[in-house]
Amino acid sequence: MSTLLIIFYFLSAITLATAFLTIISKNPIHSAIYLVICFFSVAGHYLLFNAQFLAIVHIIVYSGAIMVLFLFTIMLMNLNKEGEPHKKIATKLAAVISFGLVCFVMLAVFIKAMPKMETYRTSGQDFQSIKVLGKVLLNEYMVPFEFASVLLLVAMMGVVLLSKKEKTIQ
Amino acid sequence: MNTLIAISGLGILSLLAEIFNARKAIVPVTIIGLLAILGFNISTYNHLGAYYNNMMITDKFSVAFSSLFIVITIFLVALSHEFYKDQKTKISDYVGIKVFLLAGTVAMVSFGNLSMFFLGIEVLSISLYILAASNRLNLKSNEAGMKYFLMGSFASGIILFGICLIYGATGSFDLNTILLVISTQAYPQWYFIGIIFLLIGMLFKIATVPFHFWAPDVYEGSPALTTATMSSLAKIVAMATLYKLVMALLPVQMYSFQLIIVCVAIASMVLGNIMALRQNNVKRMFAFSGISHAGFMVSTLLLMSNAANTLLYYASAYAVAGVAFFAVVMYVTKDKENETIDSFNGFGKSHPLLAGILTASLLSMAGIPILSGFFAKFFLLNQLVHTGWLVLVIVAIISSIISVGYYFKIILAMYTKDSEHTLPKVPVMYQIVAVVALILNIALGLFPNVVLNLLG
Amino acid sequence: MNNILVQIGIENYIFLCVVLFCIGIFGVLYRRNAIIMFMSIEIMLNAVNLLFVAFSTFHQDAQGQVFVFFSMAVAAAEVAVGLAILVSIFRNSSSIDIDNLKNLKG
Amino acid sequence: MNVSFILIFLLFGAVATYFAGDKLAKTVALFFSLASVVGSIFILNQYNHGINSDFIANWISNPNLYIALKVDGLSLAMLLLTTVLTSIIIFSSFGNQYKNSKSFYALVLFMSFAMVGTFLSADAFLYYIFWELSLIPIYFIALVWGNGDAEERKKAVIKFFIYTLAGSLFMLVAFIYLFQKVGSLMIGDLYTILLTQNEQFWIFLAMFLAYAIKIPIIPFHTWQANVYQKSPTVGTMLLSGIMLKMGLYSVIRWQLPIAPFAAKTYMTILIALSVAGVVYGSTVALKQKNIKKLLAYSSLAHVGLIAAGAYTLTLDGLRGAVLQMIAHGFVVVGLFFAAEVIERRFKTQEISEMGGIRIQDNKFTSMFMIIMLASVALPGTFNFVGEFTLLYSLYSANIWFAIIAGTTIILGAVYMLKMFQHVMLGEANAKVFQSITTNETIVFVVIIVVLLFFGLFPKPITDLITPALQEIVAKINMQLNS
Amino acid sequence: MEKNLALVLLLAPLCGFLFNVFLGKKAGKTIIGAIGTLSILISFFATTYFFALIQSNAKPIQIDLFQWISLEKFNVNFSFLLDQLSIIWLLFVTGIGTLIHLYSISYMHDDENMHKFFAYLNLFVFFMVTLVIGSNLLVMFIGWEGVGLCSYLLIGFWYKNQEYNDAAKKAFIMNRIGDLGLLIGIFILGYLFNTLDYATLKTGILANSDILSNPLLSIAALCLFIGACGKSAQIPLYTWLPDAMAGPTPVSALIHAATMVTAGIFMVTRMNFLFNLAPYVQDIMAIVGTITAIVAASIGLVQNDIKKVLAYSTVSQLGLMFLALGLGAYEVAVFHVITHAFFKACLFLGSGSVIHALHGEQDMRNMGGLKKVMPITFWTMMISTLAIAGIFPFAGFWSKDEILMTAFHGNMILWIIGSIASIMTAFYMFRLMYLTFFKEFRGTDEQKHHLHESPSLITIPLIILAFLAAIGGLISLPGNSWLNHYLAPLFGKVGHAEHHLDGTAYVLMAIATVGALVGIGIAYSKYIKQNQVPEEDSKITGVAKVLYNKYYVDEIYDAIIVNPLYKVSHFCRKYIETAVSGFVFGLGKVTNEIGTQGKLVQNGSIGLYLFAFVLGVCSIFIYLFLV
Repeated sequence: MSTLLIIFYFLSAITLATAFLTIISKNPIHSAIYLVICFFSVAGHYLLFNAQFLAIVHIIVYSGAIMVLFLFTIMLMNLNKEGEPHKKIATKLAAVISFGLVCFVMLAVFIKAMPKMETYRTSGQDFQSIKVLGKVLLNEYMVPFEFASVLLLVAMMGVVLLSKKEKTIQ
Repeated sequence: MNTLIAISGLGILSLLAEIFNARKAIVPVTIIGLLAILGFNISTYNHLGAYYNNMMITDKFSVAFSSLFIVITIFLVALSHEFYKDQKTKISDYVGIKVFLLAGTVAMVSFGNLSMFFLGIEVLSISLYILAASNRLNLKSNEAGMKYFLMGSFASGIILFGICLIYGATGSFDLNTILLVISTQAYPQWYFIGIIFLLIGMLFKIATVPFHFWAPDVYEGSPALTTATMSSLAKIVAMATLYKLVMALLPVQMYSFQLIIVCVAIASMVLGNIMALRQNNVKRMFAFSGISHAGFMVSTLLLMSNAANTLLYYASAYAVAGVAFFAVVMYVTKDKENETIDSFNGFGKSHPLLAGILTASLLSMAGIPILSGFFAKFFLLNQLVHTGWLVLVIVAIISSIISVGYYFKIILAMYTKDSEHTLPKVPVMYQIVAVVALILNIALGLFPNVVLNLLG
Repeated sequence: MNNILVQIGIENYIFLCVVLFCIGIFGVLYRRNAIIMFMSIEIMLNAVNLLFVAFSTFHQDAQGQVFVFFSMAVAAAEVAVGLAILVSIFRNSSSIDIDNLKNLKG
Repeated sequence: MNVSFILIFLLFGAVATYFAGDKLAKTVALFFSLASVVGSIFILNQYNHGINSDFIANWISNPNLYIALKVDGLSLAMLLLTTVLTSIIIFSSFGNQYKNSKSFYALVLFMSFAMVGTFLSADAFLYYIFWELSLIPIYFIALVWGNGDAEERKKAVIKFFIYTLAGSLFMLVAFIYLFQKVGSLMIGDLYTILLTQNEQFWIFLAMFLAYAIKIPIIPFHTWQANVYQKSPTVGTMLLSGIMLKMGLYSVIRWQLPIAPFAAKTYMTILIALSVAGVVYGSTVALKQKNIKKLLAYSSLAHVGLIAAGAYTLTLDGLRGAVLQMIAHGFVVVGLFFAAEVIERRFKTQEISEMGGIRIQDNKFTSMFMIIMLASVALPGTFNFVGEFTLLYSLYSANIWFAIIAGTTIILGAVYMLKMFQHVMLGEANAKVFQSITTNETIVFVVIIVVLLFFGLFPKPITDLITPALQEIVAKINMQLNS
Repeated sequence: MEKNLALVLLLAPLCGFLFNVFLGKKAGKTIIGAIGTLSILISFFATTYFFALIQSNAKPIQIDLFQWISLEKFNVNFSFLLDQLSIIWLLFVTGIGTLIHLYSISYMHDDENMHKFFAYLNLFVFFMVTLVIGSNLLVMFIGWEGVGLCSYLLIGFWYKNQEYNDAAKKAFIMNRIGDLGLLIGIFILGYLFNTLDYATLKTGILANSDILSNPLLSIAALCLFIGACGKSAQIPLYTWLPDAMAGPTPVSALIHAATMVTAGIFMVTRMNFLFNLAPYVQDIMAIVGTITAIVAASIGLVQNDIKKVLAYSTVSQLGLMFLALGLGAYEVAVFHVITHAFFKACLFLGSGSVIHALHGEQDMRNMGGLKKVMPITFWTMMISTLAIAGIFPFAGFWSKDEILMTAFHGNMILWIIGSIASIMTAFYMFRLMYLTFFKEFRGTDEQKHHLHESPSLITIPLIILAFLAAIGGLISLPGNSWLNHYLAPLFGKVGHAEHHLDGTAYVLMAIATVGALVGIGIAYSKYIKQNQVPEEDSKITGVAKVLYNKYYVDEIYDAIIVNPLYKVSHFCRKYIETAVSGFVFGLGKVTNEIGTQGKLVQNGSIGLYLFAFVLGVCSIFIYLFLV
């Protein structure tokens, strides 16, 4: 077993474990912390792929922006206690069963569909440096890139719309 | 392509209008702008081609559907002014979001690259989440927004997974490249898994059984205009996109795939119609009716010839009927806690014109001749018989029969009961929209050729 | 540059991502706390992102990584909107338990 | 002038009536209906002189559909029946005050428009559209202007609508299937196809559902009595006088020539069903307490006989069917109008609350009696001509059919005379029966004149319809022999 | 000329009808009566012209008007045939019709609806003429049903009384039962021979010898006979005729004695060529006729209503006529029809005169002793009674004797039963006479005070008819029958060998006369000698009760046909309709119910929705990739 493989398994274990913990933690704050760890481990995967730029962006966006947003909201709502009421056994059972089912089905499907990978293509060229990514993003993917701004604009407008208090009501 | 740019520009313009305190001008300017864009869009019918590294493809399909979306958006924007009368400060946001939503829809039908598709559907979805929850002091609206958001983003995840698998199998997001790869090389089975994920995600957006559960709740809770947007615009956009995806990515349909479509269509038709029978809330009923129509539209995927035309016709018929329906419903249920059928009591006597329009749109959706809904069903069934899925045809017929039961509940309420309260004066804009939609409806019925041959 | 997949194998990544994705699904089904459900959805998106990068390497192609950017943008936008909705629900009902949201049914 | 003018005219009339306002509505409606009668006579004249009055235009290119209106003896007869009866029906309603009468009369004219369209269409798709279209106005007429308990009425009318719609949708499927085979729905093209036994069976069945419900043939008749009773009389007249004939006409025009094998194979069952309807309708009518329901069941019996005749696939059967359709149209309108005249005065439909009318109004009694006698097919009335021909054709199919169906002349006499006795005769009723007005008299007189004239001299109608029917029979036989 | 005159003959009554319907009320009673009577008289004169014509050249006159009903194989025209049979029928229809109209002028004078009465009577004559002169079965059928209609109208003339209306309805419906038979018969004939014209039918039947083996022919004959049964009141369809006495008496005389009820005999005679080929049907006809004769006569023995007695007598006499028809002696039947028309019309009119005098009293128990007050009525009725009883030399003697003689040669049993019926006839007729005219008046003083002989408009027809009843036998004396020769062309071959006046004939005549005298004797001893008066209804017992209640036939019909029919109707209306309709509604209800249950699934919980979503995904994947 190569080192890489060991690192991969290690990272994967962390990823899955933290993801799982995120879900079953009763305290939302804990969940958020676990999730951050999970994101970091995913970033680790990215680094494994030698996609440094992406790893950094990932950490900035997810751990930096999204998670902060989450934590901010949790604190805003004062949700750091274990506020969730006791769920029905049936719900839990259903969730667990469907998780098992989905996992089984998906894995089975992919195992069945997995092609025999004898060799992996190695282009030898640089395909994921910032330079290349920038070129692709701003040449080929210029339109989606611009269109993503529309998306963000809409999201921004929406958040404002949802949060702004009407003048008439005051 | 330029349509997309123009629409985005128009959205920004409507935002700017708020800054310059030109609130009153927003709706008219937007409508005029949209009309101009519509004209422009139609003119691109003669300049078909791919733009920007094949990110956007302008073909007959995209032009025709974009035009339809623009027309519907014009109706929706026209209704906005009256609908948001109490929230004057937010009108620019609402109009702006609707225009951006239109941009998303245009991206969805004219994409040449899955990234555009994904962004388009996200623009659409996020706009709708916002619009659904936009009545922020109303818990029902919040709930609708929340439900839609949770399930919608779940579906987005699935769509994303699908795209990812397609990419994994073919190494590209570009439709042409993908087609090239799958027709020339061996590729992993992931591809089909990806297609199915995409299909499921889109079926969710269209609201077909068993991915339909969100629709009734969200339709009921959302503000009426949003419901109108979701039912008339979002549904047909998603359907058109799904059609385009399936046609582009799955040149040869397997029997098993068809069987799934058939099952979904049958389940949607039957369940939608049966569930609608017992509904007392008009919007909720319309949601179920929409589910059954989704069943009809989904079956266009099976057609061997003339499918796009049929879909376009069906979508147009459904949309114009929906718009007219909501124009009236919005007027009747304004200031009411619930949009129950009782609200329509005696409507036939007090407002013969609007009642007539509502009746006509209901009849259209029920598939009664001379109204476009009938022709839509006829063309669809006509093609369906050809495919050999006679079961589907029979089920479609039976579900049409069931549907009469609930459509006529409203008609009965309008014409046989006496009203308990008086309604305010009819806003002019509602009336205009309703009348124009009805005229379009009848015109589509009388001259089906116009729409039916657009896509060759 | 060597292809890392030669040593790890694409299938491992696929299984990892699938399981991660399923954990996300599980979270959505299992929890009734809206924030945790959002987080679960983020996990799902992350699983896909990871797979994108894996495929990107698999194909030695930058497009997959570019797509991850879009996916991140979408995730951010969604979370923003979702949280905004959540906040307004919280303001109205002082609860973020989605089991309380059962006014619309039938 | 081609026939499309009549359609346009009626449609325009409906619109004009609506905009004429409540006061003028009935006059305008009558004007347009009379004008359409004139138009029909003009077309008849053209037809007799061999001038082509057809109208054919492309409508939808893909699928390939036409707006095709064709005139032959059969459709012309039905056209005349519709326009004349519509005029009579509109005129007969002059004694009533309807709320919102502009809509009412507009709907009546619109219905006439749809029915005329059904009779004239030569493209199955167009035909289907008109067929469905005719449902809408009658639905509203029955629903809004009907009588009796509103909830009950709603139930009955909705049932009627869904029921008939259900049937006709299956017919649509049949047409779609045919279209896939032929590539056109023009009647000429449909007549030329050769279908396999199996196909014919299914197509016949699908069409049969539509027609059996419309006509109605038992056991698809349950909508009928309730709707007849609950509709305003104008609606009942339209339904029973003309709309039922749509079903019968369609059997002759569409069902039999397209699927003759199936018709031939299942002839016994079809005739048996229809004949069962004759006996059953008559039997149920015996004990009816509501005059309109009684007439409804009598109508069931009569149309059963017509359907039975049509399904014999013989020229006699078809000709008898058409003659009887026309005769029955007039008679049933007259009978329902008589019921309406009584209801206007007594405000009831219950037979037990009537009686003693003859003492008070002899004229009305006599006219009612003549129409009643026509309905029991007294020789010398138009109905006898039809009924005789029908029974004769049934006889040539099987003597037992003729005997069983013939019981209608006994049972018909039983329930009709019983009804007449309890409604008209006996000691003076406590309620006052005001003498009938001139308008009402005119309606009766017109109907009676038609019934008696054609009863003795049916030749004009026979000559009109025979060539068209011969063509249909020839087509059926050609298919059967090939 | 012939055509126009025939049209006059046909349309004159119709004109009378139209006049009386539309103008009668304003015109005044004298004019009503005058027009009504005159229109018939015109027909009568026209008939005499044709009679003279046919006497001179013996050629039937065929008049074609226009095409009526067209069928695939043949057309039915409006056409008329004036031949020996129709003319002789017309003669007594219009002749007696005129007399009865005359009579009615006085009889109905006090009725407010006199114009209607005359209108109906005229209409009746019109239809009767149509029936008689139609040259094919279908035109005859117009008249056939038309006279039924008039009968209905006239029985229910006093429409305020629902019992009368019931009687009218019964008459019409029973006739219709027969009519169905007739129609079926017509269908069969049309189907077999592609024509309904008498002449062509006859040639068709005679020309085609294969047809003899065709059972349809017998069935056709049977069907026609059923039709005749309805119209001519034979078992089992006779019960309407006694009830039909609810109508005014002139109606009973004209329609229910002289003319309409003989339509069946007319039709059978018309179609003799068919019946000749159907011996079984002839047998049935003879048997039915005989049974009817004896049953009706036996009922007549105990009836107390003067008109009921006459009605049963009519049924009985009609039975005898059918006996003759069944034996193939058509001309004998015709002979009896004619004589019967004379004396029965006279009897009815006489009874009408009595009823008139008693202001509507019809129960013989309340009569008596009218001989002195109403001598003309008495004597005319006496002559007719003698005629019907078969006393030499009155008309009835000759005709009845011919029938019995034919029966004797045909079948002894029939002859015996027929003779018994004749004896009964003699008995009940004299019972009628004794109870009505002899002894003391048994009615109220009020009635007694007003007793009077009827006015001359009533008595003149009585006298004429009595005269005819007396001498009517002359037209067909045994051995030298004018009637037989006159009708001979009709029957192709001479119907049956004429009876020579041999020993048997004289013996038979003697037996008949003695029988009649016995009957009269019994009546005399019972009602004159012993001075009996029939008992109160409630006291009647034993056989008499059965007879008095007409063998309970009406009740039996009610029990086995009418009531079950209504029960079935009720059952259909209540259960079958509900069930079928319930099935349709049930489908709707089930669908609705599914919808209601479905609402429970849509419970608002996102968890459930997502769960369904995931399950959907799983099932699709399992189906697509794992199966």
